Amino acid sequence: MSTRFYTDAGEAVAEIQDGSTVLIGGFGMAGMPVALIDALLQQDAGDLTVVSNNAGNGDTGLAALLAAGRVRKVVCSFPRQADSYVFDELYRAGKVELEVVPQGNLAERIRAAGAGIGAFFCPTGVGTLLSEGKETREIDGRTYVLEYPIRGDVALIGAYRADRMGNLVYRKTARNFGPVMATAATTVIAQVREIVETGALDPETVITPSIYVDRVVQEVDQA
Amino acid sequence: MSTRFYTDAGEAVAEIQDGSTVLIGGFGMAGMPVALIDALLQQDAGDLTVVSNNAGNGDTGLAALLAAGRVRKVVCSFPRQADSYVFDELYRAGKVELEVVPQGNLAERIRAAGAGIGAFFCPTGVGTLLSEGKETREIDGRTYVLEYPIRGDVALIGAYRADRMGNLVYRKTARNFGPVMATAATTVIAQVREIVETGALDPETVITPSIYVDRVVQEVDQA
Amino acid sequence: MNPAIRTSHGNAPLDKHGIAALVAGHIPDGAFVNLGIGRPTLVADHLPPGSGVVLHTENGMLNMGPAAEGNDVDPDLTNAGKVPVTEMPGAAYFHHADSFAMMRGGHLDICVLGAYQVSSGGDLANWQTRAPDAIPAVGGAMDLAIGAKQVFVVMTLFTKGGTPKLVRECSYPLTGLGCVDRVYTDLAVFDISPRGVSVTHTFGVTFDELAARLDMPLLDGTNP
Amino acid sequence: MNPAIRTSHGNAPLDKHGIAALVAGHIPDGAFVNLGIGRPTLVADHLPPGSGVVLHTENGMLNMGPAAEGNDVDPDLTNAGKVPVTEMPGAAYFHHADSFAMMRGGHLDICVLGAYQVSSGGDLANWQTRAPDAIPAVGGAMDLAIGAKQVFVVMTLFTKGGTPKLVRECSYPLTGLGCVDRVYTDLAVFDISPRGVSVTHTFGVTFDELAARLDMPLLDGTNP
Repeated sequence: MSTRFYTDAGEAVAEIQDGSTVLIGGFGMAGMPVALIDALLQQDAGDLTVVSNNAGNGDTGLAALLAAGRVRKVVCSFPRQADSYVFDELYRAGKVELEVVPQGNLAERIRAAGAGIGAFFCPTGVGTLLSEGKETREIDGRTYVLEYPIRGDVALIGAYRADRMGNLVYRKTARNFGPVMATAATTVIAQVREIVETGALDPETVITPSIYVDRVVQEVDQA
Repeated sequence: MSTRFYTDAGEAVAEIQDGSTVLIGGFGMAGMPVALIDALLQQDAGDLTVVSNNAGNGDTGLAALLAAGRVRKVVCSFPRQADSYVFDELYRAGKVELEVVPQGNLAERIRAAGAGIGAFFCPTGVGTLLSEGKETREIDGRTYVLEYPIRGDVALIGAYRADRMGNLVYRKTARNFGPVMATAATTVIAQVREIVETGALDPETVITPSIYVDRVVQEVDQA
Repeated sequence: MNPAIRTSHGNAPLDKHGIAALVAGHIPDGAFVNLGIGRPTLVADHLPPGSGVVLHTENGMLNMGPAAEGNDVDPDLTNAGKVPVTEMPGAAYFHHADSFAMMRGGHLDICVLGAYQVSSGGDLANWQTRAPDAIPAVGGAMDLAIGAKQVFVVMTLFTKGGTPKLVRECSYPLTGLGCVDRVYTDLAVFDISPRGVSVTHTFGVTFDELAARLDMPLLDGTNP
Repeated sequence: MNPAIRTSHGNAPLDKHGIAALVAGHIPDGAFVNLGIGRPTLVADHLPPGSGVVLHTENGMLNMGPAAEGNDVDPDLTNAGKVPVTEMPGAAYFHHADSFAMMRGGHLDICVLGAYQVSSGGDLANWQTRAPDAIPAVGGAMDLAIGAKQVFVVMTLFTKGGTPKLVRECSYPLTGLGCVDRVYTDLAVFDISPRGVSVTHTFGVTFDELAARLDMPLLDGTNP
C-alpha cells in the first residue's frame, strides 16, 4: 500500500512495540538512520531484538538504546569496536544477548526473508564456531551450512532521496544494508535527506522501489 | 581479470565448445543478445545446453540454433509461444530435451550459482508436477522445495551501455535476466549498443560491475 | 472483505469487461498488483484514474503504464506478455531475480490470474491442460500463484461444454496449492477461505441455481 | 604461480611495508582484489600505477580509491574499516547482499587477510583469540576467507613471544577451512597446496633455519 510521509520521526516510529525485532541499517555511520533511532529512544518500546551490522558506537544511537536497557538481544556481525563500550559492558554483565553472524550471512539471511526463501545452504562459516549445531550438507563436493531467514517487525533505514511515491535511492557506500532490510520487515521506515517529486528519480536508478517502503521521514538538518 | 573488447562477435564467441551450457539473456526480444547468438550459429559448437526464458521465436536467433541441431537440451520457463514452431517440432520429434523451470526459480537458481549458494528451499512449485521427485521440507509451517543452482560455462547477454572497464547498464525491461546470468557463468559475453569512456557511467547506476564481464562486443547498427 | 462488495448483485451474467470492471472496483487504492496475461490484463482498463494502484510486471518493472502505441513503442519496454507498454511517473526497473523475489517474498498485494480450474480448497490449475501434444510451459504462473498476499482468479465459471471450472479437486496439473482467495466469474464471485467457499455475488443466477450446478458445498454470502 | 616470483630472495627480514610491497608485486594486472582491515590495507600503497587492479570493499563498492583527505572526506563513502575513502573512475556501488554474493560466489581473484594462525592445511584463524573476556566479532572475515579464488595471508611468522603462527593445527577458533593459498611473512613466503607447504622465498633466514623452527614438513621451493 502507499507510502506515508512524516515530518516527525517520533510519529513514524510510534507504533514500534515491546518485543519487536528491529532491523537497523547502516555500516558505521554510513546509512545509519540516526533520527529514527533517536526517535525510538524517545518512545518506550523495550525487550527489543536489534539486527544491525554493529552494536553501537559511543553514547548515541544504538548505544543509547542499549544503555537505556531497551534491547534484549543484538544480532550482528561485529559488535566489538574501538568505541563499543556501552555494548561491551552490558554483554560482559550478561545484560544483553548476542548472536554473531558472519556479515555475508547476515545480508543473505535478510535477503532470504524478503525473497520468500525458506532456508539456504551457505558456504560461509563451515567448520567454525559460528556453525556449531547447524545442519550441514555436502553438495557437489563442497560443504555448506543451512542458514535461515532473518525477518524484522520493523526496519529502520537511511537513504539519500525519496520521491513522493516512496521510491528510494542511496548514496555511495551508505547503500549497504538498506536495500535488503527494506525487503524483510513488516513495516519499513526510511529516513531520507531529500524528498523529490514523483518522476524526478530516473526509474533505472531506483534501488528500493516504493512497494517496500511504508513510511518516509525527512531528516531535519542539524546544522 | 580485465574485460576484453571485441569488434567481431564471431571472435568473442569463438571459444564456446561442444557440450557447453550457455545462458542466454532476454525476455522475448528485450535484452536478447541477437548478434552473439548469430555469431554462435556461425561457429560449430554443438551438443549445447541452452538456459533461457524462452525456446526461440520464428526462424532466427535461438530458433536457428535449434534448427541447426546444435542444442541438446533447453532449460526454460516458457518454450511454447505463438511462433516457437522450430522448438515445438524438434521437441515433438524427441530431438531436443526440455527442462521446464518456473520463471522465478530459473532466476533464483541462476542467482544462487553466482552467489555461492549450494541450494535453497523455495516456495514455488510445491505440490506440482515441476517439483516431483524433489526434496521438500516444512519450515515455519510452510512447505518448500529444494532447488539447486544453474551455472553456465558461458553467458550471452544484451546490455545497453558498457564503459571501457566493462561496467554495464541496461535499459528498461531489457534488464531482465542479464544481471543474474552475468554472475553465473565462467565466461560472460555482453553485446552492448554503446561503449562509453570509463567514468562516463554514474557509479550509482552500474547494474553489472565489470568483475562479472569478460568480453564486450558492440552491436553493429543494422540500419 | 469490504462489506460494500457483498451488496452489489447483477441480473445478467457479466462479460469479460464486466468481470474486469468488478475486479478493478475491488482493488484498494494504492495497492501493488500484478495482472496475469490474457483476461486479467483487462482489469487495468477499469482502474479509476487517481486510484494510485501500481502495476507490477514480472519481467522487471513497477508502475507500468498502458500498452504503448505508435511512437511510444519501445522494444526495451514490454510487459510479461511481451506487449510494448509505457512507464508511469515513479516507475522502477529491476532484474528478474529481484522481480521474482518481490513476488515470492509476498510483497505484492494482489495478483489477478486466469485459470483452467480452481478447487474448493483454493488450488489453482492454470498452466497446462492434459492435451496429448501439449508442450509444458509455466512462465511465472507458479511464482505468481504463491507469492501475492491475495490471489484473485478471473475465468468463466463453466467451460464451453458446460463443465464447471470451480471443482472439488482439480483434474488438470496444479499451479499452486491452496493459493486462490477469490474467484471472479461471469455468473458469480466466490470467496475461498478456511470456512469454505462462499458466494458473494451472483449475476443472472440465484444462489440455489449455482449450488445445483457446482459439485461442492457453498456458503451463501450474498445476503449477509 | 608466476615463475618470476620464485627468484627473488632477501637477505633481511621484511618489515610490514616490505611484505605489503611483495604482495602487491604478486597481484596480476587487472585483478579484482579485497584487502582486509589492518596490514592488508597497506598493499594498496604498493600497487604500481596503471596496474588496473580493482579494489573491492565488502561494504558495497568496486574500484575503491585511496583514503580520503581534507575536502574529499565524505561520510557516505568509507571502506570496510569505516575509514573515509575515494572513488576511482569506473567505480560501482551495490548493496551488502550483492557485495557478499560477489565475494561468496568466487568472483574476486584475490583476498588479502591478516591472521592469528594458519595451519599447514590452509585453515585460517583470524577472528578471535581465546582471551577470557573476548567479545566474539567476525565481520566479513569468514566470507572473505572462503570466497576469493585465492586467499593470501600477511602476518609475522612468529608471535612476539616467539611462537610460530604457521602451525600444524590452529589452536584459535577457525575462520575458514583449507582456504589459504599463500602466506606472506617477515621471514618467508609459503605456498599451501595439496602437495604440502612450500617455502618460496626467505628473508634473512635459510630454509633449514625455518624448517627447524616450524613444526611441520616444509618443501623447499626457494631454488626451483
